[in-house]
Amino acid sequence: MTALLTASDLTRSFRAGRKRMFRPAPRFNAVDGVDIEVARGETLAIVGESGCGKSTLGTLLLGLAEPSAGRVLFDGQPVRGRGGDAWRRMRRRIQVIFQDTNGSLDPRLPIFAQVREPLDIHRIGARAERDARTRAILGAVGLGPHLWQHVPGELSGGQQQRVVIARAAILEPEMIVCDEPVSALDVSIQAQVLRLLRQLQRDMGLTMVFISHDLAVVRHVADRVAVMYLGRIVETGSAERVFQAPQHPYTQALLAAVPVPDPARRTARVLATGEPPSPMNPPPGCRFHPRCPHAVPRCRSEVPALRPIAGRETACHVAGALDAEITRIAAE
Amino acid sequence: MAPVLAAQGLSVAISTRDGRTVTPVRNISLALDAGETLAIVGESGCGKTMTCLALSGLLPRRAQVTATSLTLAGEDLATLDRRRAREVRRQRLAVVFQDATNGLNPVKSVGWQVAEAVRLRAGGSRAAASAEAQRLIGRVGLPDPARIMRAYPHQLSGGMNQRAMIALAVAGNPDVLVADEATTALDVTVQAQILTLIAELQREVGMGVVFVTHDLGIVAQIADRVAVMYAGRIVESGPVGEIFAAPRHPYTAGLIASLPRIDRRERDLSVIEGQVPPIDAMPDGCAFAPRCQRAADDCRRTSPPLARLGGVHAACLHPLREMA
Amino acid sequence: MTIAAAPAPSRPLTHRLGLGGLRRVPAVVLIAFAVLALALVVTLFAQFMMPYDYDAMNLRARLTPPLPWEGSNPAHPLGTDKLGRDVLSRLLIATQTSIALALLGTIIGAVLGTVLGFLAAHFRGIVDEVISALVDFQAAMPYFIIALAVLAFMGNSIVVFLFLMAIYGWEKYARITRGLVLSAREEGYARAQHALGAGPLRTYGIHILPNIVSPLIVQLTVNFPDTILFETSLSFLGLGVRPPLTSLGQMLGDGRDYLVTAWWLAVVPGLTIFLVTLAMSIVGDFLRTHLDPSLQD
Amino acid sequence: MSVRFVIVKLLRAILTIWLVVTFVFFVLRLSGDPVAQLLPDDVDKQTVQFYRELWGLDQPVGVQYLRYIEALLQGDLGISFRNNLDAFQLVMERVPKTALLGGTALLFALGFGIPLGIYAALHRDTAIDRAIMSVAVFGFSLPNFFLGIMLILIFSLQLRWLPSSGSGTWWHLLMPAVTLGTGFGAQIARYARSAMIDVTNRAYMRTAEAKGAGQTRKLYVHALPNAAIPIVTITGMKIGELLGWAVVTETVFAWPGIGRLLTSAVAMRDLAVVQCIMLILAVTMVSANFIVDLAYGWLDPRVRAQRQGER
Repeated sequence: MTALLTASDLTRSFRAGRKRMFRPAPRFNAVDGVDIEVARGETLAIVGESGCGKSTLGTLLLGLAEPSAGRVLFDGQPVRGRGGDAWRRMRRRIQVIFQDTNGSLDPRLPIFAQVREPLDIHRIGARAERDARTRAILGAVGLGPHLWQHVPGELSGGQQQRVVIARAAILEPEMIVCDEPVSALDVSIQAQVLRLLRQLQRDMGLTMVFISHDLAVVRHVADRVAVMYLGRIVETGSAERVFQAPQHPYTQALLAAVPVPDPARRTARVLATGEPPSPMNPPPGCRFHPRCPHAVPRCRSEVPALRPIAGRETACHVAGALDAEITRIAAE
Repeated sequence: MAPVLAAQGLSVAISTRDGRTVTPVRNISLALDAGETLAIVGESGCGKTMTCLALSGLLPRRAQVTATSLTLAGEDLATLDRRRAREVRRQRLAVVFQDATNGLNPVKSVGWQVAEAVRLRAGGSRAAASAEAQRLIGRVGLPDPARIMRAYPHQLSGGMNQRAMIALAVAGNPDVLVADEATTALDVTVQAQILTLIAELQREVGMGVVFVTHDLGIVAQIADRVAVMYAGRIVESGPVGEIFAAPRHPYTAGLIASLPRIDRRERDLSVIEGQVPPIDAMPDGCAFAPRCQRAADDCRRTSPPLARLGGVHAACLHPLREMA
Repeated sequence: MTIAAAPAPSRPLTHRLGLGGLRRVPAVVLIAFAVLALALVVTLFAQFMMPYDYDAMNLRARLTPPLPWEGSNPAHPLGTDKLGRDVLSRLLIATQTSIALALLGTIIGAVLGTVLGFLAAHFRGIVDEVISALVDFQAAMPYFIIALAVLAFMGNSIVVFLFLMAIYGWEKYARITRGLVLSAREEGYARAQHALGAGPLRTYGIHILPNIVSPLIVQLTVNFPDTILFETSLSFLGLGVRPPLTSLGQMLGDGRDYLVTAWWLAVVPGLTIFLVTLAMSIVGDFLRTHLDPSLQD
Repeated sequence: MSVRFVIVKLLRAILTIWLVVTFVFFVLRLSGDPVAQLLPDDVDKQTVQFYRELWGLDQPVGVQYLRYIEALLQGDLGISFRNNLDAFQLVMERVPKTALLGGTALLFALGFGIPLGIYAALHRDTAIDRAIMSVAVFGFSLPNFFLGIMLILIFSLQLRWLPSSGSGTWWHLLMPAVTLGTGFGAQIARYARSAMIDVTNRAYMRTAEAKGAGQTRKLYVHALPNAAIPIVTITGMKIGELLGWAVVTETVFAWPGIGRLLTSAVAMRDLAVVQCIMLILAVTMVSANFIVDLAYGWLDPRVRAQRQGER
């Protein structure tokens, strides 16, 4: 399996607070030294709570923002192509579905024109052909002709999300980055949209990066997951392994906290105390240590690197030992 | 034992600015025992928030609330005048909303706001209220209560503000706590902490909790009984175990089946097609009929009443059979 | 509180253009529109409407009162002034001057402000800092009084006057444009356009500009009465429009000296100014609630 | 409040004042020779030259500017060309009159505007709300020179109740203050109404209701402290406008304040007096803004925290 998208040592820093006289403004890393590979045709999910940097990572992978350090290669080429032409070519290959559907659509333009617009921008085909392709994709996402001349404000949230999906898919990109594509939707509508995304992926052979805070949705869609905490990846591996037996204490806390829709299994537990600290002022060492039930002195000073444990990579000083401990106890 | 909060035939009608009237809640009945947790679950626009505001007496005046009876701690609010009803609610019922950071007054300190709640519900001197407020702030798990007392909402995180809101709500030991999407805006690890906190306080104080949410996972984890709402009506209600194990209403069943699950991976979710009809264009008959695969002609004519079916109540002419 | 946000039913085209509910326009607003239409007609065609040359003197018919009053003359329905000039003719020309000046000033100011707002939002950095500082400065100084001093010393120049009127109020457009463009860029459809590969010209021209037009038009209607008052006040003080030209403020300032003997010389132009600004305010309020509910004060 | 905040504010204030003063200085110098304006047409060249040298107008503009700033820093604001009196003293004699007029008008505007606006907001969409707001639209569309003239026509010339011009008694103050305050009060009423409506729609008002707070408590303890913030802002922003209208009002009623002085001084090209008035006005506006800033910190803990350097 070859990687379609490779990101290495990706960092993006922002100014924290206001500039002071004679002093540079303090900075913090919203994304801090992240390595990621996405293989052709797979779905990689990036999960984490608010402020973990997952959306910032998304814009870096898309090439919509310049990383402060590190680089992103798409099919061997820099994702932020030099010059307008290279940039535009790259836009045809990577597309995005943003979190705020309503905001990412022009409130004034009928949806038909908005879905056709990418073809206009990239000057693909003649007018008639563009219209034909637009009709086809609108049909494929389940928006009937009676809606085509409506403006976004007249559609429901689910319908707006379909418009955004159609607009991203019409260029037939190789990869789509979805940033919280269903988090604003009701359960029944969410299921419809998830099904649509899955269909598109199958039909078009899409590679997907799926950014979400909803672990149940991620479990449903992802082949692989990367769990982020305060700008860093703390655990990454196949979805099956990570969800079955999480190794990092944060992943464990996260999974344990998700309420399971089954009254026979009241398992929701609190494994992490407190709340995530501000990303502007992260704790030293392992960033999770103040909330971690397994923290040892070493966690306070030494940043753990990702290392292979139990068939996935985990950035934790104690994870392997815990695992070994459990294995030892189980063996006895 | 008489329920601590019970509503019979509760409806809410709102006249819109252009002179029409919409009814976001239509003829629903609920009962909550002391110490019990009742979850009202449904998608946006189903009327669950309206129900919660109607129970709490917080709807604006242009909304008309009607009910055959609405009893809170033994008093029928439907027969009392507005002032007296507010008095009873103030003593007996507390509310927690979704957005705690905006729900707290930005120009007053957290301690002042909790103390105000103590004084309004339980009376007493300023000093006593302040001391009680500090105790409550400590009780809901906020670190360094003396400092939090002086802090303003913008200085605290969303989770901390939600804790402060809970402190404010449980001041004076109310009989009923109404929580409207109280954890929706929070991260999942913080949500788990808040849910645990509410359960603890519920045990300590012995209050009944009405938990309004769209999240079936939370319902399964905390509720004793469930009421599922669709398009302003309760379509199914009953003990949580039976509802999840053997839903009788096709909507409930569809909702549960369309939920991605954390505990197992499903290749494909089953999907309820279509969307909720707009509130000013409700179809005749069963509101779910246009989306329902079991719908027959009679569903489009008559609106099914809530009827007893085994352990649960369901409003459906063609309910699902008991599953094994 | 959320009053069930049902999906909007499909609406006719007028609604989509933001002109929803135009059929239910209140009578007051209709009257206000009529007043403005009349003012516009006067502005365009005053020369053809006036019964006399506005400067023609008739010393034998000085200070004739307007029609219903005793001693009036039907040939001069609004009376005559101290030099026997026809007040109606003067009023028409004065209205033309005042409205044309205010319109020109408002439009120049709006264009200037909008362009600067766009520049600030597009380039950010030092351009933004400078333009924002100018906006703050403009808002922090007593502009009317400075304009007064400049006019007094620069003398009787209609160009200087127009320039001062254009500068008056530009910062409001700049502030609005900058804010709207920034929000569209940061989290809105402009970001989506960028991701699709669209260039900035396309994004601004096709998407952002049409979307900020209606708040700008609302601001225009809110600003226009202010600009009229700016012009008339300065002319009233004898500093804006000066003879032989005339404007409503100048007429009123002249008439003030004859309050005891010829009240109509002040009341007629004063009432006209009042009617125009009132009509514009009413129309502005109406447009604000119907074109752009998000733009509340 | 941190020292840093005060220093930044002070620097910005000085910058604004300096910009106004400089701008005015150059505009005045670039617009012709004031000496020719002041002296009779038939004076000989030597007299003209004498006065030019006396007032330093023979120097290049740059030198004049430096001298002006130097004198300014020493507190010397120059001599009136017209009557050789100290410009600063001349202006300061008039300041109390204008302050009296402006202050009364401001009190009048706030005293009517805020309660009416709040009352309208609390009775939103009722007949009383529409009535108050209609009056407000009339109020701020009414040019105040026209209002002033109408008042004079009615109360001085027809009814002969009030004096039409001058100052001295409270009766003299009445019409000018009403004239100056009406438009401002109408605007304040509108802002107060929208501020109050905004606040009543906030979630924390529902929390107060859920606590069981009564109407009075909700209004005075919860709503007003929040609504006060935008009302104070707008009042501060509009002070400059009020000063502008004061000039017009003083002219209408022949009120002997700095507005009247300004109009006569510009007519006579009395440079020193005009510059001095501009300086005083700029200082007034900057001080008004500073007071608003202070009020902010007092009203809004979010601003207070920001100033103390918290995040």
